[in-house]
Amino acid sequence: MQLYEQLTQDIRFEEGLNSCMNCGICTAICPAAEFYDYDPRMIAGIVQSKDESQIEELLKSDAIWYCGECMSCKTRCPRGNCTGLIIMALRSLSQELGFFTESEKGRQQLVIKRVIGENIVYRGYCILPENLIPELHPEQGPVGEWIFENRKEVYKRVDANYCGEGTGALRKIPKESLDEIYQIFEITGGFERFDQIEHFSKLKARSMGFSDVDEEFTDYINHTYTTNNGKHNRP
Amino acid sequence: MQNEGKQKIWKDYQKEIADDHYFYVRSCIRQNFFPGSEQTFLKILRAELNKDIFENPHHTTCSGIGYHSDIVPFDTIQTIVARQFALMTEAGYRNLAVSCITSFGIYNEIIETWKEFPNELEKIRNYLKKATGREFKIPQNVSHASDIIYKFREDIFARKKYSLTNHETGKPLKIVEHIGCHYAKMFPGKGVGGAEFPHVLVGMIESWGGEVIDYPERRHCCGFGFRQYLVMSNRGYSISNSKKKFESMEPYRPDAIASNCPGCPMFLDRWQYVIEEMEGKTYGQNGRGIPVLTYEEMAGLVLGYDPWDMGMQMHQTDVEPLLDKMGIEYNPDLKYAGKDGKQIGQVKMAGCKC
Amino acid sequence: MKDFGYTVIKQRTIDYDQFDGRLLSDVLRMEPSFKTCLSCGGCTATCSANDLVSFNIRRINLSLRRGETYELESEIQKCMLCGKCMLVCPRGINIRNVIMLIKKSILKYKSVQL
Amino acid sequence: MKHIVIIGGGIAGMESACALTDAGHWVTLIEKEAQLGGKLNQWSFLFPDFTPAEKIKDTLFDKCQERDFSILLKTEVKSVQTHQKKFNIETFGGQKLEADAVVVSSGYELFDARRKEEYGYKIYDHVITSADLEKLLRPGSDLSVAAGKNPKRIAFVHCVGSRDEKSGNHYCSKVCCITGVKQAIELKKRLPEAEIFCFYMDLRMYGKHFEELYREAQEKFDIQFIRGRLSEAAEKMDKSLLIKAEDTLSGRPLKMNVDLLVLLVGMEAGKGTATAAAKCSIEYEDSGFLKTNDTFLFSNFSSQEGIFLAGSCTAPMSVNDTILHARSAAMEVNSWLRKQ
Amino acid sequence: METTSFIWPFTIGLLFITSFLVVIISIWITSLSRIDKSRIVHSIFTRKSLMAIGEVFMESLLHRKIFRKNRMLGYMHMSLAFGWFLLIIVGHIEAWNYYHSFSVPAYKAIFFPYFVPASASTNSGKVLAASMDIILLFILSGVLLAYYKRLNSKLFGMKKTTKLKAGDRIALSSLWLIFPLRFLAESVSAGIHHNGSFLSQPCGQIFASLIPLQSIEAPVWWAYSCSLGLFFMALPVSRYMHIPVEVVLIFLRNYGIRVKKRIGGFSRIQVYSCSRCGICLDSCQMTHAAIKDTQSVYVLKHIRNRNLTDEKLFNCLLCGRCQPDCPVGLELNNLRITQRIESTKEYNSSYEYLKNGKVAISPQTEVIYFAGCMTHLTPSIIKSMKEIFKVANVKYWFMDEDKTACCGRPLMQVGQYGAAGKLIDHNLERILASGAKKLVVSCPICYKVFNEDYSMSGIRVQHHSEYLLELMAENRLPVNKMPLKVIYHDPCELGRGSGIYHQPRLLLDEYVELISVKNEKESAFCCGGSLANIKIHMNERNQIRDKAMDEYLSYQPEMLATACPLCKKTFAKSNNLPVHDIAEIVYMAIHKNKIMNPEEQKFMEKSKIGL
Repeated sequence: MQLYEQLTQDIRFEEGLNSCMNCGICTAICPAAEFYDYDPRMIAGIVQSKDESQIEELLKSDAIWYCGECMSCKTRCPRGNCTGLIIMALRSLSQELGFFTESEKGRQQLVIKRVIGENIVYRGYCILPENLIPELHPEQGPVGEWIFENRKEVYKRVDANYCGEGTGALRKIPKESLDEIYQIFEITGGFERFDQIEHFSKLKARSMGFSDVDEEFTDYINHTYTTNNGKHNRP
Repeated sequence: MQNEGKQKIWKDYQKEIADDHYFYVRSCIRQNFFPGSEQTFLKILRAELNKDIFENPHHTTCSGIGYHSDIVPFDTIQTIVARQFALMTEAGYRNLAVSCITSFGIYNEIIETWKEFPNELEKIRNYLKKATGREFKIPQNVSHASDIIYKFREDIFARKKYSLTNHETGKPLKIVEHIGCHYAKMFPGKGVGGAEFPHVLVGMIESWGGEVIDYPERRHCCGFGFRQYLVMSNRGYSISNSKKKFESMEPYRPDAIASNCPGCPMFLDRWQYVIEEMEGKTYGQNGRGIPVLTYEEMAGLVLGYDPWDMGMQMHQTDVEPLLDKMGIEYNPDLKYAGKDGKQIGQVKMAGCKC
Repeated sequence: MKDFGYTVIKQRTIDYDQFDGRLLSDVLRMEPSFKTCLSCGGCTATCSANDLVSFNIRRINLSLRRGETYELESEIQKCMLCGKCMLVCPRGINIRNVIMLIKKSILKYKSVQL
Repeated sequence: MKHIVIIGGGIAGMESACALTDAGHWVTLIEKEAQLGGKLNQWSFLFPDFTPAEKIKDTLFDKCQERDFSILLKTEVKSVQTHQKKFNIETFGGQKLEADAVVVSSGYELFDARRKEEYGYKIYDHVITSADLEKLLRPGSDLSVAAGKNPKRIAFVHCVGSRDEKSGNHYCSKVCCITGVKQAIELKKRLPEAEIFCFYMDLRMYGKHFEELYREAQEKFDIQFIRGRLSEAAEKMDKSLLIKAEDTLSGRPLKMNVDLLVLLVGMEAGKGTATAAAKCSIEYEDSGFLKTNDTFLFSNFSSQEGIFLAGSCTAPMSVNDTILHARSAAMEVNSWLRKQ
Repeated sequence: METTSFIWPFTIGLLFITSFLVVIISIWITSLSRIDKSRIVHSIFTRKSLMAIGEVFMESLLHRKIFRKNRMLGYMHMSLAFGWFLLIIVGHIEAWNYYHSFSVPAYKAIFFPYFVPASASTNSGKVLAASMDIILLFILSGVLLAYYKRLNSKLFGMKKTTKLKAGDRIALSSLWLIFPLRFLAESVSAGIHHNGSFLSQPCGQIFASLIPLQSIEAPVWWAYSCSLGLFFMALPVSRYMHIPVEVVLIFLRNYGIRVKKRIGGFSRIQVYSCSRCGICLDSCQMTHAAIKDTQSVYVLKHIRNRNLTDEKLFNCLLCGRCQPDCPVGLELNNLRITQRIESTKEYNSSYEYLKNGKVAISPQTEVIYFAGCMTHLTPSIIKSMKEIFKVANVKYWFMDEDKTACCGRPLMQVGQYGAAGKLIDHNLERILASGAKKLVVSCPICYKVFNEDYSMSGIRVQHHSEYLLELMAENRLPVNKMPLKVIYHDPCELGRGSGIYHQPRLLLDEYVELISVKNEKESAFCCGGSLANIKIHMNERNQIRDKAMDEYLSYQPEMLATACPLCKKTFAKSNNLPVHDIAEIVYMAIHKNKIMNPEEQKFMEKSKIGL
């Protein structure tokens, strides 16, 4: 199947692109366009052109990973398009086809899957207090460090039910609920996506010469977590 | 600035907000950073407004952060959301009160998708049935927690202990509002006041005696950007967007920033610290940062709740300048104390305390 | 200073308020026909240099009007002055003169930091 | 002698009334306002040659004066009934008229710029519409903005309320492009020091001398055209406006401060035309403009026999096109009546 | 020896100008290149010097070239230059004859009638005095003409004259006064001393009857001396510098010295040799577009005054029409290019991108066809050439079919020789790699640069008009004469630029009925499209083209033929005559033989979009 055709299978693509008249209203307020070499108008232009080679190039590029999915573009488009939704369709396809590992930003999907993805399935939350390790989150500052180190007491102080049974913030999600989430992932293709990310990342890590691919994978993950080639915004 | 245009907009975008019997869904981000705010919300609704708000321990994340960083497929998140709806249906509730803006956006997006593509709804019903055996009804009313506070803002003010004014001069405090992008940018009709001039926080601030500052980059995203913050090497994006906002609001000398989003107040709070570390620049008065509040904290302060009970010690940027202006009595010694009044650990001030 | 692993990024946005119009006004004064550019791109389509290297002569007008002097200086070196653009321009703009004028003016202003 | 009732006393109504009188018919012209002329009364100078609107209006007015037909001012139509090939028209004032044919020339309304919330019309002090600017362009008027200073930088926004799904108007209003160019030139003449920018998507210079005027705006008046739809405007402390667009030809976002922002508002069918359509039971299109029998040969025919259409109630039109359309309406009425 | 103080203005002036000239000419000559200096050394005692003397006599004195252009103008110049020369020579002979010595100071010869009132007493003295009067009469007739020319230049066939500046005005006024004052002084002396001859004596008598001559004798000689002195003093700042410098120029030119790519002594000599006669203004087509201040004479003047602006320097088509007309034979185009090189020397691009190998590798071939950038804008020429190659069964490599660097000539025309060199190197490498023997070019602009600036020995460069003629001579092209009246427009770079006038005409003669026009070959018009002018506006180009077109139209041709894509494009836009390249005409003939019915033929012949 042609790439364009595959994109049209995605409901979000259908919603996101009616017909673009290249007015640039999306780029004008796009936070990513301001700090990255990124132009949502051109993304719409490329997919609209149905040019297969350009779409493939796009799927392999950093460009589709710059968007912050704030959806500001949706508000203003005079044709009711939403580049954010187009981006989501492109990202899904890029992961399905393994193209995401071709770009620096795309390779970061593995680390996100490992942290956020596994949190969702095994803990029922996207983010956990344990994730906010000061070395990985220096911006959380001294207060963040204090919270992290004393999390049990601090959360207790503000009436959160950290790791507790029953209701409340940060409660432990009951096992039966986690099982249901697991089933949902199983049935709806959530794990398929996870496996694709793992599979293609492994191939890439190998071709990039990382050695611990079959065991911990930490070098590649650290690499993708911290690497920035500095070429993402034009002077 | 004139009011005529805003009045028309606020009139055009009035959404329906259920007035009682809510099924509450929490936020993964907020419970990490502002667990006290969620507790404050429940307290206000139950203790001050006598509302019925139900909590179910079985609800999970909506998986929105995963979805918006594209590791969770659309079918998966729809089914997870359908499960939340099933829990609500099973508990006998029809009104959803959402703590998180990302979730709020996702609930709206999914409900709208189902309206547009009924086949999709059927597919999800099947998925959910197959995975969990559950069935669900689409909520009658989806309101963000800030919508509910907005709806009852006058009732809250009737029970006020403080107002958003400088207790010395009596002048209104200057507050800038920051609305989460997913609140109304996707569906302007789902937000109070629409996408361009949302009234949800403006209404609260003005009702509670404050003055709202409309600054040029008011509508700009805080810069969370999901994958942009989650991965360290992308965080330049996040901080740069927040910085852009600070630069733009600075000339107005705001007394506080109020937000209705889970991530934004944390970012607007923490990035002030980072910018001071990186560039030595502070945006508030007297070389301190601009205090950042959640709307629940703001409401709690007005109602006279103890700031440390609400978790305001978990802010990196000091809130004391605001508390002092409002004339709020608080015990500085208990800031980092536990329930028992004993100090918890040690906050390393690291030379910077915005 | 603490290393956070990232830095604040410079805005890519064209900030028109920072625009230094001296180079532009120099060129327009000497070659007023350049004011009438329609950005149709006919010049780029026919450009001989563009066959060999990515060179968008239409963008010269924009770079000049947006103060992208650095980009302009390196881009303009690519032109071979063959004159095809001039013949296809629907507004009869004397593009070759524009190129030479920009080359000269950039040098003139470089000493005083554009 | 046949009697024709014309609903709407703008330029289309005036022109067709004169033409039908000349053809030997008795005409009654109904206008809801206290004076004839319609939207032309709001305009100062007309594109593309800066003819004073007054001049056109006076000429049309004199033409009406010279002819013998009845004009009902401050009158609104209450109902139109068809009865045995005749039309019975009742006004809110209680007048009853019987007509052999009806011409609807109910005109258009300007887009309410408050609906483009992101531009802040009626919120930010220095955001005005092209209609507001037109009043300011009358000789001797004060153009100053904040602190009594003349604006140094002015931006025009094209397509406000046109070609915009968000405003509900998919169509192009046709005249705003040239209006923008015309007004930009007039402003530049008044404020030679000012920098003027037009933010456009396409410049649709469809008429005679329009393209030439556009070129003149570039060449003589140094007006700059930036291709990109304005995304938002925000007021700064000094009341100047921070505006954002993408410079689509450069492929980069662009921001600038302006002292005055002019919104080139488009045309909508408006309430008057909607009521006329309802009262006459004639069809209208999705855009709200009245449906014509076809695009080419029967553009003055409504969906109901005996009811004719003239001017901008059928589509956005320039003054020039409106007058021509009104004349052709008169001709169609005349030949239709002869056939009866 | 009797002496009078009035000799001093003249003597000081003479000493000043002599030493000035010695100094400045030495500076110029020293600054010549080593090769040029050796040229002088090796030529000075050869026939070349004699040739130079001959040329000085013919041109500097007799003004042959001006004569050819306009007799009246030629006479005026000759009477002044040659007359004055004779006056000096005969004056000296008179003095030598009287004093029987060759070491007479100059003033004695110049003011002879004053110092030797009775010279006419001898027979030889009488003859000489009579000669002097004849010469004076001859000069005075020229002066009168010069006066009149100022009032009405049309009489001299000139539409325009140059504008004067202060130095010129002083020199001109003094020059105009010299001969009438000489006549006056001589007549006064003759009236007193009864010397002189048939002109001065009777005039002196008449003067004497009007005023007491004794009192005015010294003053008139003073005035004469002053006018001479003033003229000499003003010479370096006036255009009359050309009188002495031109002589140097003629010698150096005969020694084979030419203007180089760099400003140097010889280009200064050329600049100073300009007499600002303004003849070049007449041939300049820029005046057709009302551009009246950028012509060669002005540019040379600005170079001398060091106030040349780019606006003037680059506002020239470099068509070369002015060059054949220049009475001094200055290298006007080269002088301008030298200045352009100087003006743009800091802006030469390096074209690094040519090295990145995006260009295809050259195939092995005998014949290369290079259409040129401009030809790509007239695809019908390319189509015709392809068809011709096919018909003539030529295997060739179409070098710039896809992606090629420009030939470099347009850069050279604006002075960017350094940059052009990069393009030349690049193209040269590709050409040489193909092993070709022949390079056929469709664009005269490319043709000129390939011919002159590409060092490719063994490869013959031909413009397609030459090449097609050659094919025809070999009977490889079908011939079919069409009954069409055609004017051939000589492209500047092909005609004046490369001397190709006959080949295209010979070729066209076989296909159409060629009619000749007044301005053709050396004096052919420029189409106005020239790439050498980077300042001119499109509407001005059109005006130039229209003027040329008007002249062509007056011959009522049915088609305009040319051999340059740029000329074709320029003329075609005027929209009132079919314009075709030679190649297209050959193509038409081929097609006519092949497929066309008479109606189609008619259509093709009459239609300007025949292809």
